[in-house]
Amino acid sequence: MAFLQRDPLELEPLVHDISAPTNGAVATFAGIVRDHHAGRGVVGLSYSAYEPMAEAICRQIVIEAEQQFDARVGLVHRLGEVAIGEAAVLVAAVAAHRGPAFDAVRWVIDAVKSRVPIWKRERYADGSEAWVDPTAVAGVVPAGIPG
Amino acid sequence: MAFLQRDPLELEPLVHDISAPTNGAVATFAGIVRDHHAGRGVVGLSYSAYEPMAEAICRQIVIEAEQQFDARVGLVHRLGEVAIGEAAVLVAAVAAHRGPAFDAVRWVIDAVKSRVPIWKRERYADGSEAWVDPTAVAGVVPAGIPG
Amino acid sequence: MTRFSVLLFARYAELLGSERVEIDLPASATAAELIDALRRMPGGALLPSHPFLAMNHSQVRSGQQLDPDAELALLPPMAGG
Amino acid sequence: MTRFSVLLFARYAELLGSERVEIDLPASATAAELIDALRRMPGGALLPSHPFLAMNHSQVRSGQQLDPDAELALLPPMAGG
Repeated sequence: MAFLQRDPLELEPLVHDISAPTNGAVATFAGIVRDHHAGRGVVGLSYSAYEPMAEAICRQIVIEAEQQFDARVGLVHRLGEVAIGEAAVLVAAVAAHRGPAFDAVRWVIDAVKSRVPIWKRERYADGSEAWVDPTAVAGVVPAGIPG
Repeated sequence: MAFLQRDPLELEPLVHDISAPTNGAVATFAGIVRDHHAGRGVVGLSYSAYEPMAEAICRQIVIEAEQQFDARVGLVHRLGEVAIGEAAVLVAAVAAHRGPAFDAVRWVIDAVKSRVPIWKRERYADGSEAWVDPTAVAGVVPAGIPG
Repeated sequence: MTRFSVLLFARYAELLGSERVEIDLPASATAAELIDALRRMPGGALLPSHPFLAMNHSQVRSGQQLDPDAELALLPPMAGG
Repeated sequence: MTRFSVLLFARYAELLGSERVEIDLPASATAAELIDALRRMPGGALLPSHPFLAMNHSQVRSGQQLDPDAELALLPPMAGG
């Protein structure tokens, strides 16, 4: 299974792939592209990745989560251009009970954000663009690169 | 909006109804009918409700969650016959960030389980049936009613 | 005596053989007195001593006086979700 | 001297004007020495002093010796999700 995808993401097949009749709980998370960031209007963005490492790290995150939470986990991240309102990342977890399902999803999205080599370039309403740096001081707008 | 529904539940319209371009996080939960309960094989079940009170309590839960978590919340519970593997309840929350979205969904499903007057009658592989009592001592099988 | 009408659901409806029972009690009857009367009805002995009684969709406490015009309902433990 | 090839991504690729650079260093070079050399390249001054260096998809620490046959990659702060 590929963890990186250039086409729009769909939740239903992700959940379907990990479902079983013994499971009573399905928790999901979708990270959606917003129309603003750090006070600036965002009109579009694109994701790029160090693809072989990103695939390997995603696989590792899923394995770790499934061992840790007794859940089955699905994960897919979008690459390339993503429109406002579309999903950038989907996580799903299926478990016997809701606690492990919620915990697994939350753990996985946190791990994706901190460990997977994916980068986001935003285009702003004023025509500029910038790479987003989540480690930058909150509220400081990243240095713009003329678009 | 109706919180109780006899037709199969669908996540996408529930999420769509509460989405907005300012929101970056969508968390969902589906409670799925399992093929076993308390060690017995379950072949089917049906939900019934004190419908006007259940609708009112669901509405109240959504209002409380939206105020408490700064999220928009969707909720729908199935009534009548539900097949193994189908969703009995769906919860969705949309928020600017993932923390409130996760917290809202988890709070809502806990509130639904403890506050909404809905009852579940399970049919077992041995032909018997029983009302499920979540307050019964764990591991004690509910008294069977000949099917 | 005043007539109180009580909705019954799920297992409680099965115990008392009906989804609605009518009981005559003093107009000042409390929730506890209504429940005592229900437990003396045929099949009522298996009701718990402190079931969830709703009046107009809100839970009433044992000592609370009932409004005969309100919608009363006796609710088994919630099992949704 | 041994030739080390380093993949660059996103903002770092823009800073150095390439998605791949080649640098000659002693065969025993450490991660810190490779990063120092990258920071002396044209455009490299804006690299942070301790960027994430991956060797065969795993992070390497400053003092760790590099394998010239491994896949080396310099990674800006992760921004997925």
